[in-house]
Amino acid sequence: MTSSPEVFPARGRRRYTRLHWRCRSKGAADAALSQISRSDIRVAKPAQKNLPASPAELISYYREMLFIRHFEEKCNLAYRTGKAGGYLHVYIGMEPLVVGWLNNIRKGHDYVITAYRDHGHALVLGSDPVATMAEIMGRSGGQSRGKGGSMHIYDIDKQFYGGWGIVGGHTALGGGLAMAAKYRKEDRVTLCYLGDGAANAGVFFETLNMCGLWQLPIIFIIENNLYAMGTALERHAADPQLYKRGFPFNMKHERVDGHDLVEVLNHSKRIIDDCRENSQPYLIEAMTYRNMGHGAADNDRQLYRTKEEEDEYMKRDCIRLYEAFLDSNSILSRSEMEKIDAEELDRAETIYEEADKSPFPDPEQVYTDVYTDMTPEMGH
Amino acid sequence: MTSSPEVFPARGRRRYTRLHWRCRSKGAADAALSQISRSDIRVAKPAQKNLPASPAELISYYREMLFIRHFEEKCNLAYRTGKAGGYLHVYIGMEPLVVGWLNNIRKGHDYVITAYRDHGHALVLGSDPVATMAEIMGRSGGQSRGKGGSMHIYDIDKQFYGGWGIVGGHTALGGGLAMAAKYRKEDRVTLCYLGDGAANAGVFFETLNMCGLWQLPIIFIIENNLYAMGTALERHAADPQLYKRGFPFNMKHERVDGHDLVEVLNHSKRIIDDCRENSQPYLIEAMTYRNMGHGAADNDRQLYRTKEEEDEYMKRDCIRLYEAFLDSNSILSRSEMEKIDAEELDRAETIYEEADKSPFPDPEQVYTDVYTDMTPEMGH
Amino acid sequence: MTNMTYRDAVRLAMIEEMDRDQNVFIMGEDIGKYKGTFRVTDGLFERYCQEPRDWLVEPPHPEILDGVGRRVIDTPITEPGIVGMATGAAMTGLRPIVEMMTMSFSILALDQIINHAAKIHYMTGGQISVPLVIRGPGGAANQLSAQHSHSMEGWYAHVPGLKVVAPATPNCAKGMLKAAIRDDNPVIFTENPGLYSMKGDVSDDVDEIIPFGKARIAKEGKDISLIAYSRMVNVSLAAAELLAADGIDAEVVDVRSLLPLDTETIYNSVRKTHRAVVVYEDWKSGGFGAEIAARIAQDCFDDLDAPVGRVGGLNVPMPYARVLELQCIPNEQDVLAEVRKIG
Amino acid sequence: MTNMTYRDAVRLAMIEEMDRDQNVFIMGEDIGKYKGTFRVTDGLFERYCQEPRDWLVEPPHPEILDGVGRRVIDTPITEPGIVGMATGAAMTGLRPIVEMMTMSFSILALDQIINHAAKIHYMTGGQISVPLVIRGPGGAANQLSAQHSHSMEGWYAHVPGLKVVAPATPNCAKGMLKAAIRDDNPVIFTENPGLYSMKGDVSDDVDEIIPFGKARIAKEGKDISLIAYSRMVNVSLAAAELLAADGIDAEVVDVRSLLPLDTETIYNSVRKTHRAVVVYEDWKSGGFGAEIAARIAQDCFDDLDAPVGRVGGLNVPMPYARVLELQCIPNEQDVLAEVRKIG
Ligand SMILES: Cc1ncc(C[n+]2csc(CCOP(=O)(O)OP(=O)(O)O)c2C)c(N)n1
Ligand SMILES: Cc1ncc(C[n+]2csc(CCOP(=O)(O)OP(=O)(O)O)c2C)c(N)n1
Ligand SMILES: [Mg+2]
Ligand SMILES: [Mg+2]
Repeated sequence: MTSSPEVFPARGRRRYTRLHWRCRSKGAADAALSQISRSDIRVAKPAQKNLPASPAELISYYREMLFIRHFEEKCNLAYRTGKAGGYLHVYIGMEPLVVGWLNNIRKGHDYVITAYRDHGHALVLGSDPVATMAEIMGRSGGQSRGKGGSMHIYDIDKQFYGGWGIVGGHTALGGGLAMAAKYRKEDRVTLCYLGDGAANAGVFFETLNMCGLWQLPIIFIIENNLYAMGTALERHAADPQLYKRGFPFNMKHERVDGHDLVEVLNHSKRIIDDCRENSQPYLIEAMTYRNMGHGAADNDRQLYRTKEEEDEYMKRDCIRLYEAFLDSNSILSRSEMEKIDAEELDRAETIYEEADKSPFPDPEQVYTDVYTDMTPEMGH
Repeated sequence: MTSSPEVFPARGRRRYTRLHWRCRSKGAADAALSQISRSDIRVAKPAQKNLPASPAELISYYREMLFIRHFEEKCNLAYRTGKAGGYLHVYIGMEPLVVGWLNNIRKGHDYVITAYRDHGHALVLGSDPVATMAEIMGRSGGQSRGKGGSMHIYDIDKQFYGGWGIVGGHTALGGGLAMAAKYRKEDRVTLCYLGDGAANAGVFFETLNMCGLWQLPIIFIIENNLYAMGTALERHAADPQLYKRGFPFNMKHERVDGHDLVEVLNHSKRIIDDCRENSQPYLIEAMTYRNMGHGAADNDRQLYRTKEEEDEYMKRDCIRLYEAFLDSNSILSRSEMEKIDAEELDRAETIYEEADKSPFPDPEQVYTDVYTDMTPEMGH
Repeated sequence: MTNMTYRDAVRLAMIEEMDRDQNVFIMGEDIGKYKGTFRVTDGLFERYCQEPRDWLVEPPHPEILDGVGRRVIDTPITEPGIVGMATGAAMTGLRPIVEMMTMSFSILALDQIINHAAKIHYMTGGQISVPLVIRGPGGAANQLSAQHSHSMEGWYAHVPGLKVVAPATPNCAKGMLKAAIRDDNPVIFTENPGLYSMKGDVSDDVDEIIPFGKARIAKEGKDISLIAYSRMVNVSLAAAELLAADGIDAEVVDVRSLLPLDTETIYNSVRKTHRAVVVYEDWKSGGFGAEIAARIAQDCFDDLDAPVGRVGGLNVPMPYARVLELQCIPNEQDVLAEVRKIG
Repeated sequence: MTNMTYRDAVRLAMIEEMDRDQNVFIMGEDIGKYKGTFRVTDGLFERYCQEPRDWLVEPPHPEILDGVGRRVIDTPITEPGIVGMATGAAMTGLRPIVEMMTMSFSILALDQIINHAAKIHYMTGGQISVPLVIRGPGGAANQLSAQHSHSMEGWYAHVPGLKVVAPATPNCAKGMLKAAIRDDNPVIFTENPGLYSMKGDVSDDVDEIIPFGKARIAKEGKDISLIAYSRMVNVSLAAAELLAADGIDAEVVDVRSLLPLDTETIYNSVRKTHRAVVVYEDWKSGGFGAEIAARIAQDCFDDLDAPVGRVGGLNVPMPYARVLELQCIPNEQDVLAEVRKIG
C-alpha cells in the first residue's frame, strides 16, 4: 500500500542472483541452455501499452491477490489461536502463481492439482472461502467436512483436485487427470503445481516420462521458492535450474518469472493455449519466494536463510510490485488501492468469523466416507 | 568365426537408424544436444595403428567374449533341461559392455553392480565360473549357496555387488557404493549398469540427483538394448536418447557405442579415469542389442520385433565385429580364432559338468542367512 | 457354464466389462502385443485398439504407437507412476484396471496405493471416489527368488479404504473381477501364478457378479474348519482329502474376500466344528491369517475345543533352490501337521 | 542415571555411537542445520561437520555446502533414494542411520527396505550384511491428517530379515538405539511423536546396550496382562491405574522388540494372570497386535480364562478434525472397555 516505484532498488539488477553462480557449463548443451531462459534476470518493464488483460480484470486480480493475502493471514491467526492444528502452509509471496495462471484457464473445466500449499488455488478457482476456512479449522462446514484440513482442500465442482501431503506424490495423479482428458478426447488442460523440493521425487520423473511419451495436455508448474522446508535449492538439487528436467522427456520446458503478475499473465496464456491446442506437455519452473516460514510451525527461518535475504525479497513483494504496475499504468490510484485493501481485509475477517461458527463434525462422521458403499467394521 | 569384414554391409551407414527419426527439436537445447553425440552414427574404422590395448590383452578379451558366450549358452541349456529354473537372462550380444568396461577398472577394488542380467559381470570380474554356474543351478556350490539364482549373483571378494531383480531398484544401491567410497576418501569408482527400461524408474532419477549433487565417483551405464522385455525403447521412453537424462543433474552424459569392443575399450578408459580423478559422475548410454529373448522363457520375440531386424543385428554380432578387427589388424588369424573358440567351448562344458556335480542345499539351509546373528522363529 | 482356466476367466471378466463400459481400460507393463507375462491379456489389444485408430498417443508420432492403444495401454516399468496416473484418471470417473506384472512390484507403488488411492474418498469428505482395480499374480511361482515371490494381500487387507479379494476358482475370479471393476472403491485383486492354468466351470451370465464380503464353503465338513483363500483353498481341499482317510471330516472355508471379511460364515463354521486352522501362503508371522485367527480366538472363545492353528509361509525371504523353496510354501502335509498339533 | 527426555536420549545414543565409530553417520531430510523437524538431531551437525572440513561434497562447490556434512547429511526429499543409498553404503560396512522425517514417508521406501535391505543377507548367501538403522517418529501426532499419521511397525515386523523395535521409555530408547546401531542387520527403530518430550532416567554408561528380543515388565500385576509397545505402554499404565481403582491388578508388558519377539515373557505373564489385552496404535485389523494375540491364543490356550482382547486404532484413515482424530487413537478408556468386555 505504501510502496512507490522507487522502493524497487533491485530493478535493473539480476533478480535471482543466488542462482547464477551455479551456471557452470558441464558440456555444450548446458552452455546452450543457459542462454535460452533469461526470465530470471528480466527487469521490471516501464509503463506498457499492451496490457495483459482489461483494466477491470487487472483490478479484480489485484483484489484477488489481496484477498488471498488477508485470508491466509487469518489462517495463521487460526493456527496461533489453536483453531487450526496440524500442518498449515501459506502461499504468501507466491500469489501471482495462482492469480496469474488460474485466471487464464477455463475454470471449472480445466483440472487443477497441487500439494499442501493449497488455499490460494481453491480461492482463485472460486471455491467457497468460508468452506475453505472451515476446513482449515476442522469444521463440518469444510469442503471435506473437516476430515482433510489445510493440506487437503478439494472442490470437485471447481475441478480442483487438491490438496496433497506426500511431497511429489500428487504429480502422478496430475498426470492421470491429463490422461483422462486425452482418453475422453476433451480439450481440458491440467495444471499440476509442485514445489522445488518435490521436483526431485522419483514419481515425478516417472510421470514426466509418461506425459512426454503420450503427449498429454498438462503443465507442470514448479513453484521454485528456493527452499524445501529448511533446505536451500542448491543443497537439494544437483542443478538448481529445475526447468532442465523437462528436457529429457520430450516436453517444452521454461524458466519463468513467477513474481511479477503481469509477466505471469502473459506467459501463462501463451503456454496454456499451446498446451490445449497441441496436447503439448510443459514443464515450467516459476521463480518465486515464500515470505513466511515453511509452515505455521516454522519459527526458525534463520536456521536456513538470512534476514538480509528476506528483507531484500520483502522489498519486492509481489503485491507491491503489482501495485507499482497498476499505479504507473494509471489503472488504480494509490487511494483506490487502499480502499480495495481495506475491503478485502474486511471480507477475510467476515469469512473467518463465519467459518468459526461452523460446528465440529459429529463423532460418528469418523466412520463415513471410508468407502462409498460400506462402513469399515467398527474396529475398537 | 566365419565372418569376414565384408559381412558388415551396414558399415558406413547409420547404425541405430530406428533412433533417428525421433530427433525432433523441441527447443534450442534439444537442437544443441542433438549435435554433440554422434557415436550412434559412427562407422566402423579402418585398420588402426593405435590399438586400445596390447595384442596379448586384445586376445584375452577375445577369449573372454567367447567364454561368456559359451557359458551363457550352457545357462540356456541348463534352463531347457530343467537344471535352472525361475528367470534366467543372458548377455548374449552385449558382451563388450562387460569385457570392455570391466577390464579397464581396478578389479577387486572398484565397485560393480548391475541388475539380473549379471553372469557376464561376474565372469569378467574373475568370480569362479563353476560357482556361478552352480548358483544358476541352485546348488550349494554357488556363491550364494543356491539361495540367489541367476538373477542374484554376488561376489564380494571381487567387489561385485550383484545381481538384482527389481527394475531400477539397484541403482540407488550403486549410488550408495559410490557414497561409501567418497565417505572413506578412497579412490574407488563405482560402475552401475542398468537397462533402458530401468532408466525410467523413479529411484534412478533420485539417485542421479544425489550423485550429481554430491559429485560422487560413479558411472551409470545404461545398456540400451532397445527393449525392455517386450516393449520397444520408443514406446517406453518419452525421448529415446536416454543419455539426455544426465543433463539436468550436473553430470557428464554421453551416448556411446556398446557394440564395438574397440570403441568400448577406448571410451571406457577415458571415462573411468576422469570419474576417478575428478569424482565426476557420468551417465553413459551404451547402444547395444540383445540377440536372444528377454529371458530364457521368452520364446515369442516376434511379438515385439521383426525377424528382419534380428537378422540385421545378427550380421553385426559384436563377436564377429571384433573378429574382423582382430583379423584386419593381424592380431589373430582366423584359424587361431577357431582354436580359441573351441577351447572356450570346452571350458564352458567342463564348468557345466563341474557345477552339475555340486549338491543341492541342505534343507536346514533355508533358515540360515536371514540374519547375521539369529534364525527366524521357525514359522511353520 | 463354460469350463475354462482361471486365466481365461480373468480375461473374460475384463472383456465383458470393457464391452459394457467405455470408461474401463487397462494399463500395465507388456500387456498389449506382448499379451502380459502370464498371457492374461492375450487378445485385448487386438480387440480394443485396432479400429477406429483411437490411440491414446496421437500424432505427431503415430509411427511409434505400435502396441500402445487407448484402452489397452503399455506403460514404462514405473509402478508408482502407473498406479498414480491410474488413480488420477479414476478420480475423474474413468475405471482403470492396472495389471501388476507381479504383485511383488506393487511394493514400489505402495505410497500411491495406501497413502493416495485408499484415502482419497475420506480426505475429500466423499467428494471423490476412486474406481480403480489393481490386479495381478501374488505369491510364489517357481524359483523366482526373494524379490519376486511376495504375497501382498495381507498388507493391503490392513488398509481401510481398500477392498481386497483373492478368489480361488475360475468362477469366483470372473464374478469377483467384474464386481471389482464395477466397484467405486479401489480394489486389490490378487491372483496366484499357480492358479492360472486351473480349470473350472464359469458362469456365462454377463450380468452375474459375485459381491464382496461373502465367504464360500468350498467343502462341507463337521470336524474341523480349514480357513483359506486363493491357492491355499486347493491345498486345504487336498489336506481335507488326506484327513478324510484318517476319518476326519474337514470343512474348507474359502474366505475369498479379505476386506470386507465375512466373519459370520467363518464363525458359523467354527461354531459347528469347534476347531479351526487358518492356511495362508504369506509369511506366517504378521500375515493376515493372524488377524483371522485372532478374531476367531476372541469371538468364538467358548466354541473352541482346541487352539486356532495356523499354517503360513516360512518366515524367510524366498530362496531360489527348488528344494528350499518348496519348504517355504505351505502344502497339504503342513496342514495335516498343524491339524494334528492342535489336536 | 540422568533424567532426560526421550528426544535427548535418542540423540545421546547417536552421539555416543558416532563418537565411538567413524563408520556411523546419519542422513535424512533437514537433519543438519535445521536440526530435524522434531529437533532430534539438534547439535549433530555442529559436532561432526565443522572441523576438519570433511564435507561429503568437496570442491568444486564448497560454497553450496552450508549444511551438508560428511557425517550428518541433509538429503533431497527422496526417501526411496535415501534408503537405497544408505543400504548401498551399508553393504560396504558403513553404518548409516537414516532419519525418516516421519515413518509415514518410509512407505515410499518400502521397496528398498523390504525388497532390498531386508533380503540382501539371504540372497547373497551371507556374503553381505546391511548394518542400517531407519529411525523416526511413527504414529499419530496432532491433526496431521491421513497421509502423515501411519504406524508402520506392524508391517515391518512381518518381514524376515528386518529387526523392529519400538521402545517406550528414554532409557530403552537410548539402550536400544545403541544396540540397533551396533547390529549388523537392518533395524527399524520406531519412535512416537507423543514420546519425544517425556522424561525418564537414562543410563550414563556408554557401553550399556539393551539387546533386542527381551520384553520388559513395565508394571507387575496378577489379574490381567496388558501387552503394549511404544506410546501405548503409557496408555496401558494409565489404564492400569484406573483398573487398580476397581480392584484389578493389571500387569503391563512392554514388548519393545517386535522382531525378534519375546514370546516367553509375554506367555509367562499370561500364564500368571490368565487374561490378556493387546494394545497398539496401528489400525486394529491386521496390525501386529493380531499376531501377538493369535500367538497367545494358540500357545496359552489352556491358560486363558477369557478371550484375548485387542485394542487398536480405529480402522479409518486418520481424520484431521481433532474431535474425530481423538476417536481413532486408543486411550486408557478404550483399554478399560476392552478389559470389561473380555470379562
Ligand atoms: C514424501 C515426503 N517426505 C517428506 C515430507 C515432509 N515435507 C513436507 S513439505 C516438505 C518440503 C517441500 O518443499 P517444496 O517441494 O519445495 O515445497 P514448498 O513447501 O516450498 O512449497 C517436506 C520435506 C513429506 N510431506 N512427504
Ligand atoms: C519393478 C519391476 N517391475 C517389473 C519387473 C519385470 N521385469 C523384469 S525385467 C523387465 C524389463 C527390463 O528391461 P531393461 O531395463 O531394458 O533391461 P534388459 O532386460 O533389456 O536388460 C521387466 C519389466 C521387475 N523385475 N521389476
Ligand atoms: Mg519450495
Ligand atoms: Mg533393455
